[in-house]
Amino acid sequence: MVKKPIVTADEAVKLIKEGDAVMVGGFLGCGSPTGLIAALEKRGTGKLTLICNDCAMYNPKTGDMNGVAPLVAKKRFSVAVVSHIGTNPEIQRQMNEGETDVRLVPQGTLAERIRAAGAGLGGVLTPTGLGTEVQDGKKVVEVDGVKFLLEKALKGDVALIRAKKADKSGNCVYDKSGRNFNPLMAMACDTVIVEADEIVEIGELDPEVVVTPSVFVTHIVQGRK
Amino acid sequence: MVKKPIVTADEAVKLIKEGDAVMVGGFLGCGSPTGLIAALEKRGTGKLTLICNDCAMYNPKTGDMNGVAPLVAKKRFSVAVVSHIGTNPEIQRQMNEGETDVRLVPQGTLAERIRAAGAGLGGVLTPTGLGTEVQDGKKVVEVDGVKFLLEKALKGDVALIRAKKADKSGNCVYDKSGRNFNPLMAMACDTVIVEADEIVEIGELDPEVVVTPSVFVTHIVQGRK
Amino acid sequence: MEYVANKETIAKRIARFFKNGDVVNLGIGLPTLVGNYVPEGVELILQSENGFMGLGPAPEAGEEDPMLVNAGGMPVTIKAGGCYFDSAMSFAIIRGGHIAATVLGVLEVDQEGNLANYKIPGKMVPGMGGAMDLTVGAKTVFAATQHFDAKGNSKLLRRCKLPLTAAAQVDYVVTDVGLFQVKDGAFVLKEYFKPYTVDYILETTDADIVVDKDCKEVDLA
Amino acid sequence: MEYVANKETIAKRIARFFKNGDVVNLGIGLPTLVGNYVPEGVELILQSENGFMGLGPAPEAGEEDPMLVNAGGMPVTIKAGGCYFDSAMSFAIIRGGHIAATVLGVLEVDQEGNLANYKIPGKMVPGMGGAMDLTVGAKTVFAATQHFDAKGNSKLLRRCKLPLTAAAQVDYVVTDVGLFQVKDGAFVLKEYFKPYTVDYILETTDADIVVDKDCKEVDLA
Repeated sequence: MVKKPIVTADEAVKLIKEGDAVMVGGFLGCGSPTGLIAALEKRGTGKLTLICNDCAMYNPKTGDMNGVAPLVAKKRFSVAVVSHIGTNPEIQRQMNEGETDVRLVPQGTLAERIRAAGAGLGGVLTPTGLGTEVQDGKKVVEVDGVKFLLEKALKGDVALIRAKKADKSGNCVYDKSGRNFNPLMAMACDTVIVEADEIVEIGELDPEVVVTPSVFVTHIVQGRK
Repeated sequence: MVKKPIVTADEAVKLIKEGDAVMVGGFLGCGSPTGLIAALEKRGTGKLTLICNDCAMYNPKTGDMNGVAPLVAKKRFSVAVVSHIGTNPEIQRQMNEGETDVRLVPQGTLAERIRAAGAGLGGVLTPTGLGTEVQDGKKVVEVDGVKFLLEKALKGDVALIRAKKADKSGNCVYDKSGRNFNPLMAMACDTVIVEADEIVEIGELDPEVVVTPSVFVTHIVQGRK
Repeated sequence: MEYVANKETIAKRIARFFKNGDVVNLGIGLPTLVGNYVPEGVELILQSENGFMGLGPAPEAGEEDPMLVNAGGMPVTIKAGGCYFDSAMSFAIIRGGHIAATVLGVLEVDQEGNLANYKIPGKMVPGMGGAMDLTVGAKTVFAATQHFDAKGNSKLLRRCKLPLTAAAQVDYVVTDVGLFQVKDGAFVLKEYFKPYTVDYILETTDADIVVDKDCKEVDLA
Repeated sequence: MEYVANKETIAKRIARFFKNGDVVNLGIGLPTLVGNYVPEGVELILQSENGFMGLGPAPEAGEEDPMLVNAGGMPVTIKAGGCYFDSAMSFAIIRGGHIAATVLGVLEVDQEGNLANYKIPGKMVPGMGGAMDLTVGAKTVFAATQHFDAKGNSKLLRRCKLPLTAAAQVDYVVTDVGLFQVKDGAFVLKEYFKPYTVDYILETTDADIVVDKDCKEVDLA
């Protein structure tokens, strides 16, 4: 099995260009690739579109933050496509003051839209959001008399993925509830950078338990200890 | 975790009524629940709709057959929704002589249509089959100027699943290329009967490696040794 | 009669709906309390939309695992027989009708079964998270809410004014004064909780309420 | 000049297209042969649409595992670094453009890039299996075919008559006489294989052929 390049986090984030759509795994910070996020923050790339479940946690009193919150704080995103922002008052402020274009997407729809892009499908026909603001401007498609919203496939340029283990060909397994959007995002971007807690030799992962097949992964980074 | 009923194959197939749509896992017989198939053959339930990747293997010279082929031979299916029938001359004969209504579906479309039903989606927007006979009578939906076929979600009444191991709550893992359609079909039917090579106690399966979560499974059958 | 807000009443009543083995998703906040009042002999299987089944109680202090959290980001545990999955599978389970029930918090709920709980425009916009999928997908949708807001206004309305989380999806509204089934454009009062009365509920709730013929008093103290 | 059908020529030429690490799906039959001729230093990663990556060679006699077969149902092996998945993931990989190339057999192929390989109405209907998804999804689609059928008719046509597997998806047609790129409604002859000549190909093929300006003879013996 052919190996994928193992690079540093600093090298990896050079693959992200200003204006790129960046998918970041994690759910309220759990399962986010913190080393890549720190490297991206340091590099300073801006005008990004964030595609993520949420904007992670930020406590303005203590300054504590996790997940993508440091990038939100530095206003690196001009657009955020997320399902939830309730735990990050800073993105709410940016939204209310018109600094960041926040596009709220129902969580299951977000997951399927990303998967659809990875699977070569044009979109998703979902009942979710019918009769709500989510429907605004979208096509309604009837199938056997039942209405569904057409939600378009959502592709990204670069995915930042956090795995528990990656083998050197790029096969990945995840850690508990840290799995969440990571395997879906790994399918839906041209460049897929996996930050693995542990990098193992090819053949060390049981082929029955691999969650993300190596074919999706382009680069591997050793996670922070 | 609550246990699911463990029943015999003969008891299990009583859940299948004449005229039901039955999904059967397996790919050319590999990963098909042979005990359930034998019990269903014995019971004699007819006018079924088969939803399966293929009609399995049948060699008219030797009489050798596998997978769903015994049910095909006894003409238990009035409709077969499958992607491939090239390895079963009997179903080809039935089709050519108008005895069985064979509906060919591209394999990836079949997989997604089943998954869509299980996931509560109305259908699939796929480029597969555009400009071919598969398109006939179907809606074409344009998304950002690109055309996709609308393929409807495909639900079944009963799924016959073959697992390597099932725990008593119904969590399943599969065996190598025997996985194929099994996990998808387990999502898409009201009654889901798992024939497991091995039934283990709750807690014995690593929660990271479960492929089919217990929520989908309604009955468990001990597979043939 | 004086109204005293009581979350426990709400949680206790909802908990009585469930039978052994039901797979349920409980929203963050008040709905989570429901798990505390499940009757003897009934095991609920909790689905956590961030990616697992078999949600267990919070761990002992010092035993927290940052990789095992609920949909509110709080440390939890997983029971034997639980399993992990990705967000697409999580919402396939939810949207696909494989969840017996969901219990969700309320900003507004109306007699058509509309629910608003994710957005107060210009003021507070946490986002819908998984709530829109849960309302559409769960077999039974419970709206769990105090009967009155902090200003004393009825949370049960004729028509929601806030942006909807879901249209016509709520099956039951359970408050701290009574149990209402949403049916044919009205709240059908099925139970009133001691010490409240039918008259009290009819007087204080600005919505169409039909008193069920079998409506009865229930003591949840 | 006498035509002698030669599957090895086809397989050899296609094999030279690939670079190290390419993920490829090879159809059953002739396309499978391609794996035998991959150049030194090039490792192909074979995807098997029935649900795994890292398809390895057939096992030794007696070592067959009935649970590990290829898409033709024949016993195979899996290489270190391979992995199993379900059919939805398998076709997400295929349809989603994650496969560098597919090699498929041919009943008919035409100068518009149309391919027919799954059905001769009333006669032979094996079904499309995964072929429709493969043609639509793979980055490069190779149609692998003997140049003539058993009756001596050219398999390369102006317009397919049989039901199509895919419309306008074929990138290259590789036969045992030459290599053709499908472009702008014609077969562009890129290479002719010893001992055949350009004239021979132009005379015997009933389709529009454009001889590439860099067209050259290649010896694949």
